[in-house]
Amino acid sequence: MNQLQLKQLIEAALFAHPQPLSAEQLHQLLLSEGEASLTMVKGLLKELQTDYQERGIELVKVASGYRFQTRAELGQRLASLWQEKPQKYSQALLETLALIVYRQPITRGEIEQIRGVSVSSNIIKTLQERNWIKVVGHKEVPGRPQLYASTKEFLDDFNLSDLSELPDIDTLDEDDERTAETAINEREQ
Amino acid sequence: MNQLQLKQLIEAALFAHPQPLSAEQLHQLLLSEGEASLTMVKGLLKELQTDYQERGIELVKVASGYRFQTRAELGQRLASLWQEKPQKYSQALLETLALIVYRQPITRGEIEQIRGVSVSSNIIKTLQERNWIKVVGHKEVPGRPQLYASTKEFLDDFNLSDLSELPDIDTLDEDDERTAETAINEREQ
Amino acid sequence: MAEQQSLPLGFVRGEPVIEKPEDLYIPPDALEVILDTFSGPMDLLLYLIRKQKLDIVDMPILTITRQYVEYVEMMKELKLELAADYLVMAAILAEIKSRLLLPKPPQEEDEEDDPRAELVRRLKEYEAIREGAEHIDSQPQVGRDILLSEVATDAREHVTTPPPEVTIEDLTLAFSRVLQQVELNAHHHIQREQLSTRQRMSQVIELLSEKKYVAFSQLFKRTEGRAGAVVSFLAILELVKESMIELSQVEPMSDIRISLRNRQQDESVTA
Repeated sequence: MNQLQLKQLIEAALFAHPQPLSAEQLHQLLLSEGEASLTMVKGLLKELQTDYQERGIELVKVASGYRFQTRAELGQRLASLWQEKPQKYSQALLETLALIVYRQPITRGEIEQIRGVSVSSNIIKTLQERNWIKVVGHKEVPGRPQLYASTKEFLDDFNLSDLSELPDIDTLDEDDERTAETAINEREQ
Repeated sequence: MNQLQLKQLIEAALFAHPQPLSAEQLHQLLLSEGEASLTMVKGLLKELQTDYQERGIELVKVASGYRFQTRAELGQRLASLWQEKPQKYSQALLETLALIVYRQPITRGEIEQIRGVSVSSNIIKTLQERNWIKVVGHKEVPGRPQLYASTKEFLDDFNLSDLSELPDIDTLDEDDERTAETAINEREQ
Repeated sequence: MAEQQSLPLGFVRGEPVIEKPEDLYIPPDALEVILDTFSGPMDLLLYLIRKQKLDIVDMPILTITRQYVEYVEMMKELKLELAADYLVMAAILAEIKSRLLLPKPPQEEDEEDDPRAELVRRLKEYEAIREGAEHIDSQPQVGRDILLSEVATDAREHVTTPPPEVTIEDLTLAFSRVLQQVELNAHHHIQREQLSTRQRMSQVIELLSEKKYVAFSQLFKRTEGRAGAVVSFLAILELVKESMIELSQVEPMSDIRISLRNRQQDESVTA
């Protein structure tokens, strides 16, 4: 094997091996006796590092040996290869959000009373983390519960300039009631 | 991102991603809208193939996309990195695989008829575990036996981008027979 | 064992062959290898034909049948676990042989009628498949001849799961579901109010959380026009109705002050 072939062999080994390989390992595992000196292997590794200076991957030396890795500055862009699809929110969260939006300012107790079930702290936390709801004050009743309202970010995220742009479904007129009834009947069956 | 950075990004993606990536996938997953055309991505892939012509690894196109792999002629030398020898497949397995590949879609009964011997369940299991074959349907004859076909993974694992890249065995005319004889003579030596 | 080993392993042009076929490696203690060497009866048959450097079409059925049966007999003698498939082929060969030996009317001497035709067709197809198997085996194979690159990357650390998306439709749907439930438990009543009124109520409450009180007039902005004034007024009325705020007037005709309910009382108590 000539110099070029040896370099190709070392290069291929570093790419194929899942763990880093040291110069000693490469020398011992890959080359037959007397084929090349350890110094020569080290020289070829230096050459390879230079070869990859302008490429999307680089040959770096870590504690256990040499390995190829993607350039650090590309990590952010490469992440899109593994990007996951967003998940979905639960019905409970959507209903809580809807009540805060449509019936603000509203206390947790009031939400629970209307929905007939308790509101989990996780839902409130999630909505606050997304900056969609905020506490605007306290209701002056025993316990002084917090009053929740929607935020500007909520309007921004839903591409609204004003809450009044939301479809008005306050009024359950005759038609709606019939629909609601049908829906309930269906649900009960 | 300029041309060089785009090339580095595509290069890094192909190295980092465990499965092959098609030009379309690279274009869609990696680039933001309008950053580069699909034609440009294909052009950069061609450039990369040229860049790696003299290296220990090469950029090849297989059925499911582009991937970097070690040069085939280095395989033997690289084997010394691993303790275990790669599995050698039996003649029976290879014949069964050949029947499924060349005569697909085919039933187990048809395979047995041509080979003159019953197909062991182990062989089918091994081929399915390797994802080289799959059931594509049922033959509408009594018993509705399963019809086997080869998969994309088969093409990938045998370094093929398309079934047509495999040498033909269909027409056994004079010339072919001579080739077949040569092959058998070689086998006997 | 000695007796069994003297069995002819095969016949070439009628002559028994005592030695094992030279091109087959058969360790003395492991004649099973014969079975392993051939992938089946078709393989053995093809081997016997090729051994005589003959073409499949010219297959001398009598010779081949005899040789084939010898092999099978030997395997049986050695008590090797013989696949039934080998016996099936022996039967096929015997049948062809007997049909060939039967005299038949001269007109029917037709290639189509050659009793060997079906077997020849099968052998040809089998030979083609053997060739295909060789083609596949000689392809560079991942794991055997080629290895895939495994390059380390920090990209996964940058992966962020985007938060779920909610559309206006999701929201209105959720709200109408709540309304339906409310209708079901008829004791709740959701009043009809404009959404902008509810929004203004939030704003007033928020303002009052920061300041002790605000002047009534401060809640009306000229830029909002008449509609804005109506919204503010409705919000104040609603807040009063829900006992969330209190209105007070220090002197007649002076500006009305708005403050959160109770807080003022608390303060007056402590004062």
